[in-house]
Amino acid sequence: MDAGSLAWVLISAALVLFMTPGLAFFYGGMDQGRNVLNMLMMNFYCVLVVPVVWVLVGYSLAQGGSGNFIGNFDHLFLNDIPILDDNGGKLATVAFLGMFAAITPALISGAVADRMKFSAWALFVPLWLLLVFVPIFKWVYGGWLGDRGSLDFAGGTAIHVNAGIAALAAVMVLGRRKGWPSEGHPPHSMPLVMIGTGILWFGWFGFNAGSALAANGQAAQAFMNTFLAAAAAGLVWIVVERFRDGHATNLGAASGIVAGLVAITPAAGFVSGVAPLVIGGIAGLICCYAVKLKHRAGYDDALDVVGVHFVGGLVGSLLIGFFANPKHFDGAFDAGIFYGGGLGLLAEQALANVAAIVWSFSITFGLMVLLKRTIGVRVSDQTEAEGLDIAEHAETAYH
Amino acid sequence: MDAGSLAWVLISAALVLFMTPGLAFFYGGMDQGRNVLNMLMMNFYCVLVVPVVWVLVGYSLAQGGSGNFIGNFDHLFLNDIPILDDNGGKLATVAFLGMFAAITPALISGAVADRMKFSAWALFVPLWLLLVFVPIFKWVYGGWLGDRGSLDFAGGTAIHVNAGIAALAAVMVLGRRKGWPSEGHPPHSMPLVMIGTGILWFGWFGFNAGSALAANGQAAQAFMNTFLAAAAAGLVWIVVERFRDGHATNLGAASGIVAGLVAITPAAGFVSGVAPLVIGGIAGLICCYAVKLKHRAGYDDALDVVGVHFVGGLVGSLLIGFFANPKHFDGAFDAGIFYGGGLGLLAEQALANVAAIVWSFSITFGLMVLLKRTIGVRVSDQTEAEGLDIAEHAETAYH
Amino acid sequence: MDAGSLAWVLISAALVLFMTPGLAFFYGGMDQGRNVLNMLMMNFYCVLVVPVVWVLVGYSLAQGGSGNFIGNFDHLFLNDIPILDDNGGKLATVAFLGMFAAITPALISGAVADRMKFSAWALFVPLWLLLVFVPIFKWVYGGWLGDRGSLDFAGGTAIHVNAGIAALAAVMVLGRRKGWPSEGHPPHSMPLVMIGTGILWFGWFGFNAGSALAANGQAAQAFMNTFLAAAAAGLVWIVVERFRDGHATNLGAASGIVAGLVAITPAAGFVSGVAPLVIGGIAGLICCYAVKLKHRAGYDDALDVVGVHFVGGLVGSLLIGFFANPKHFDGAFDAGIFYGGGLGLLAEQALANVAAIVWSFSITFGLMVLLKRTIGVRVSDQTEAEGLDIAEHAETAYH
Amino acid sequence: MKLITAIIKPSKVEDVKAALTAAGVHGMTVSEVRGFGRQGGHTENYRGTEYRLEFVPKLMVEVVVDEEQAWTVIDAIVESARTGKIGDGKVWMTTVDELIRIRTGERGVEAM
Amino acid sequence: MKLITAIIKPSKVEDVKAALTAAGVHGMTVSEVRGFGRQGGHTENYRGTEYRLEFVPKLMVEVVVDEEQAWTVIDAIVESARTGKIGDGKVWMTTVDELIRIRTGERGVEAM
Amino acid sequence: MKLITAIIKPSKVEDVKAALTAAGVHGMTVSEVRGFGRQGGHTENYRGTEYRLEFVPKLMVEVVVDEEQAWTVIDAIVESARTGKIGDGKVWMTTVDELIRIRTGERGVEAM
Ligand SMILES: Nc1ncnc2c1ncn2[C@@H]1O[C@H](COP(=O)(O)OP(=O)(O)O)[C@@H](O)[C@H]1O
Ligand SMILES: Nc1ncnc2c1ncn2[C@@H]1O[C@H](COP(=O)(O)OP(=O)(O)O)[C@@H](O)[C@H]1O
Ligand SMILES: Nc1ncnc2c1ncn2[C@@H]1O[C@H](COP(=O)(O)OP(=O)(O)O)[C@@H](O)[C@H]1O
Repeated sequence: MDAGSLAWVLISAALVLFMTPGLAFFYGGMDQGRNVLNMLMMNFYCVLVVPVVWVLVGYSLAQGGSGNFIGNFDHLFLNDIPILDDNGGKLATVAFLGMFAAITPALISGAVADRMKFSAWALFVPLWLLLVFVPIFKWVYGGWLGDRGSLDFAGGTAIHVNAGIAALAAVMVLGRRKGWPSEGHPPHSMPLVMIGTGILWFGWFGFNAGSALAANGQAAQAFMNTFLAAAAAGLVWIVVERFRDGHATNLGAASGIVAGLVAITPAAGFVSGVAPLVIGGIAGLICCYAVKLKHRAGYDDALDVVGVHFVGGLVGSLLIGFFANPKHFDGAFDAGIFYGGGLGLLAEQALANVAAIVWSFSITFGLMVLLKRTIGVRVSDQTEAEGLDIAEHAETAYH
Repeated sequence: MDAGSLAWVLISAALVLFMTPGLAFFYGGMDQGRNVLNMLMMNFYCVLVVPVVWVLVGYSLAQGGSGNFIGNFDHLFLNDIPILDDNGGKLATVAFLGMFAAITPALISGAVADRMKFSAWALFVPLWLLLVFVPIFKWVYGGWLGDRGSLDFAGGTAIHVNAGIAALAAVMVLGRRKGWPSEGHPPHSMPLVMIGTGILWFGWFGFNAGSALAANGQAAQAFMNTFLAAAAAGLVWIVVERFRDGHATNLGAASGIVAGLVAITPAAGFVSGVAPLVIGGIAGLICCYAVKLKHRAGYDDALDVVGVHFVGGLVGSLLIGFFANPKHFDGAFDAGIFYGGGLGLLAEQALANVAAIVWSFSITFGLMVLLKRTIGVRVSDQTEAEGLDIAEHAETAYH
Repeated sequence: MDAGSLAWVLISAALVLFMTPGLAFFYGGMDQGRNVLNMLMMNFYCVLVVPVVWVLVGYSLAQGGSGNFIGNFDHLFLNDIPILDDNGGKLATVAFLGMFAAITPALISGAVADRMKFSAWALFVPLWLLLVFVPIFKWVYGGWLGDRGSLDFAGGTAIHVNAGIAALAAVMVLGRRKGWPSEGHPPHSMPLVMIGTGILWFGWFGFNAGSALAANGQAAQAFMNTFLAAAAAGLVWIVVERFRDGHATNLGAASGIVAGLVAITPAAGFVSGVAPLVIGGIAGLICCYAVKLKHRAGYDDALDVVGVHFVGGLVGSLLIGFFANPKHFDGAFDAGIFYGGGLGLLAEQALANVAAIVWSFSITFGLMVLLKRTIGVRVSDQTEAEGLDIAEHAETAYH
Repeated sequence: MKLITAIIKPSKVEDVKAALTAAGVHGMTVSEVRGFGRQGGHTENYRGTEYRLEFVPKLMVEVVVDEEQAWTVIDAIVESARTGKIGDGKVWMTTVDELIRIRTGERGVEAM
Repeated sequence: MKLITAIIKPSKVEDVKAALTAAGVHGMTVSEVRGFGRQGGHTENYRGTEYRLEFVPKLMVEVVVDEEQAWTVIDAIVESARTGKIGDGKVWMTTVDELIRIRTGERGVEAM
Repeated sequence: MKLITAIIKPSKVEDVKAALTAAGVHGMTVSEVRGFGRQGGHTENYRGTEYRLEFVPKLMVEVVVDEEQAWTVIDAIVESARTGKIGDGKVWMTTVDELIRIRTGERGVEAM
């Protein structure tokens, strides 16, 4: 890896690490003041446990060897990852991917907010990482799904659809918060939400453009797409709000930005021109309605992980089937419908997402049931009423 | 563009994107708790609407072709911006400049705080971008002002003087806040102000040093200058405070840092040695008095956009006429007075700023009058008294 | 310096600048609401005064010439630092090191919280920089300690052990807070602490991996180590808490992360494989007990600078004596005990730290005594009881 | 007229408000307070230092009512705020000499 | 002595303070409260979910005054706090048995 | 029964609590208030603009006690809250008609 590309991958990895705190603030601000520290802790915990699991065994299982479904044990404990060869490129890539591994389970925390036992979460994260994240990651990047030709630039299927559907499975086992949906609680600190949003967008440039694993034209296009899709989605979301509800809101802008970022993630290195604006705009529009589904369907996805990450990721992943354009990238991937590629790519995108959804939903569901039957997954009613911060962490957010 | 330079431009662009949230927190913390979300929204709105306008038409008008006053329509919808050619350098530059386009109108929000209708702001931003930012940008970077030899490394004239004088025009049409200046409100959250300040300084390294559009010696010097001028200005500001008012304050440090960053912006790639300390120090001193002008002159520039950005930008831009030193940079630009260049460069700097001031002030004034006569620019007295957050955005910052 | 390496050093320098605000929020959140602005100001003051002192004289004394104990005056006012030569590499390095110089005294602020006169701090910082930081820096990087073969990749001895022991000396002169240890105050804003933690970790990638001063394999390994050690230390800390105190806390996670980052700092470019996990884990374990020492020993180190930075830095520095592995880096440094190097390196590490501790402790102690006898170092009892924000800075954090 | 002051658990405020509305009360004033009593507080642990927080978050509800209504209102509060656990709070009653509505200047029961 | 308690709109606090000072009151205590009444609150909208916030931010002003002063003070509050819109608030008066200044131990009117 | 209301300096709350506990009081309610009085507030300076903040942070302590205890309690507060400097605060006493413990419905002194 040339020095310029290594610099780009390293700073991108740092940016992705920064996203997990960003996510913590985005979620934590939306939460109530008596549960915010539990939310922050669920997120920070991911960047503590995942790196350890990742270098011990996760990376090896997720990327080792040439299996179709799962990796091997060649790289346990970072074995055989050279330091100086390739100018450190291999090692930087392992770190970069480790940041992705850390944020993926963190995404789920928004759904289970306000009621999940921290001890259950502490077990859930590493188990989920190995049982769900790692195999799907292998299928998409170096396994059967990727080999068939489906595309996922920076983790639409492998990360957002995956975590989003897992969130649904988790809350189905966990059950609703007391009083939901009749009582509700507005965000306790919108400035904290916006701090999180700013960090997320900033970090997402590393997430998407860093996924080119080089400082080149594809990285620049992925960067531009990350810029445009977030803007378009945020803009559409607040316009809908303005005309539907009467006011453009900060939370709407923040939600739209995140929805646009999620949607462009799988497509970032495959589309160009006005495609990011269209993809972002569509994601903003659909997600802004999708977050209301939970009220109709009756699942208590507290902070809309399903409505934003699952739906946004799916929208973006399927739209690749329309907008992918290999000519612009000198790329060895299939073209989408709008560039003369026929339905093939769209079908592959659909298949990849279905496979990820089925695996993620069922394993997550099973894992949650197992935890429920053994150590229990829910805090007591009293803890839920009085707040998780004191009961679970012996801390209070503001004194 | 070589890979190292591309990496530098990409991360610089991400840093500049991060500055707009930073600015939102810097301003929002200074605002009252019942108006902070309106302030955040005015800023975040800029990063939603500007990118879309920028790639659809703004960039093309600002940089397309070789006209003296305005660009052309060659690059509508990013047309003809190659992805792979020049290793993505062109595309990265368009994104980088788009970040500048987004933060420039955001700067104005600090002046119109606490009383401007959000609907009016929503129209103001894209119109101002096309009518004011785009032509001045063209004059300075590739038009008549730049061609005559005036210098503006990262946007002193094109961004800070421009936005600063536009802020003055805007508040002259908008009028004063009720009770101003007799009643006043201290910042509702100084920690939020300091979070914003930290992000702004961090991001400004991308703003200034990224403007070299390469990873080279000029970038390194611009980086060093960004470091030193901010420090010197902040130091001077708090020393003045200490001796004038009795206490060195956080807001003083923050204001000085920003004033120094503004002042070094136009000069960052043209000066070296102790020049950044002198430029920063002078800017800190002058701005620290300039923020009091509004009380004497009677214009209600709520958060001192004129005193910091207009004055600071002008000071820095004129000081180029003294400190520019082409020898140190092997540069094809004129030398300043202290390096044997005579008065020529200073005169060009003055002319460029006068041109920008006249255009920006008059067009902004006209635009605001137009908005006032049509949809109205001010919220109702009741909304102003009770806070814009609830009335304009149906949100409350803290629950 | 090639463009890729320059890009890496520049962004690393920006990251390290960002760490000082991060540290301010980390400390400020832990403080009480009536002293938080004093804490922020102590930190921001460091990034105002240090850069100026650094380029005027500090850098030259710290790095100029080939003396064993102190530099020379060759580079006063950045004299003889070329801009274009070496593609700006030299200049970027001076800026990068200036960021380290700024954060080092800032670390001490956490110990003297809640009672030190700001005027005394204002004098302490530049004096301490020149009398303590600069000579120790020279000994370690280009002086007798470095020449003897002791290793300090990014400043374990030169920065953390140094600032940590200086903090102890400072509070011994300053005395305890009224009521300490019987009364105590929980953190006024844990979300602010976590914002600081996120920024610190993010910035520390620049601190450690940037210290390779190139985009190469060593930088990649230092990056990976920064990732792993922080995670391991945070994990160990919360596991200890969970079983010792009953709850895993946010402050525990944050403290562990910082302890791990401190410990890996000296070792980051010399160790690999599972070493960072072990070093981080040990540091987390030891520091999590070391923060309790102050209660037994009776020194009032308000926010645990000694327990985290001194102890963590020392642990990391000594562990180099076990884990250093020159083969992996093609490096010209000694091997640690586990890689067949014998006791030599460990002895050098011990010597280097003893030297730094003796110098830093005694000069800091003397400096504080001098300040105490002249302008006084403590605020009045009334100011201490009512909070430093209003009395020292005429500001209130939240309105 | 009487002023009824109730110290309740924060999670009970919606129930109390509903009960008061049902009891015919159309206005009340609520503030955040910290209570000290039998309930005893909790311990927080920061870096291994324990802080005993003896004050518990409570809400204070204040309602001015007509003398006749007073006991109905007290009963409504007591019933709706009760969880049966220590720390449920107290209600007390004091005598109000006069009540005025600022908007209209109306006095006494009219002003409610 | 009487304790005058007023619930007012937050934006009126400066006016009320000025009126009280003019009426010869030299001390008062203010706290942030949330009011429920006719004024009715407002609706907030987060991601399309509406929250009805029935409590409105208010300030509570408490002043202990001499019996003779009481009505002057009440009138001063009522006039200065009035906007004529719903939600202007209430004032009530209760009887104070004794007032002590902590610093000196002075009692009654002396302590004001 | 009597309600004792004390406005004290925030830094004195631990002392007051200790004194009250020593005086046999087992419960109290504390809230954050802002006081206006002789003490006069302070000036803050933001970018050279001075803001005169006339309100000073204070804590309000409310305790309902038995009539016999009242003066012991008042004395305990006055002594423990005194620093001798302006702004130490006030204590006042009003009459409570009835006190009820929500958990049990106990009344009067029983309910304390
Ligand atoms: N004597 C008192 N005066 C004023 N407030 C009191 C008094 N005793 C208790 N309180 C308030 O009532 C709350 C509940 O009291 P506590 O003794 O904890 O439980 P319970 O109400 O079940 O007896 C306390 O937190 C405090 O706010
Ligand atoms: N019965 C009451 N007891 C205590 N406070 C009341 C009562 N009724 C109203 N309030 C307070 O007075 C405020 C204003 O009352 P509201 O009914 O909204 O308007 P208005 O004062 O114009 O009648 C409320 O927000 C509440 O704080
Ligand atoms: N008449 C009053 N009614 C209610 N509260 C008062 C009154 N006078 C003073 N206070 C409260 O007592 C506090 C202390 O009063 P102040 O006049 O500053 O000093 P001192 O208590 O030493 O006389 C004030 O900040 C205010 O909260």
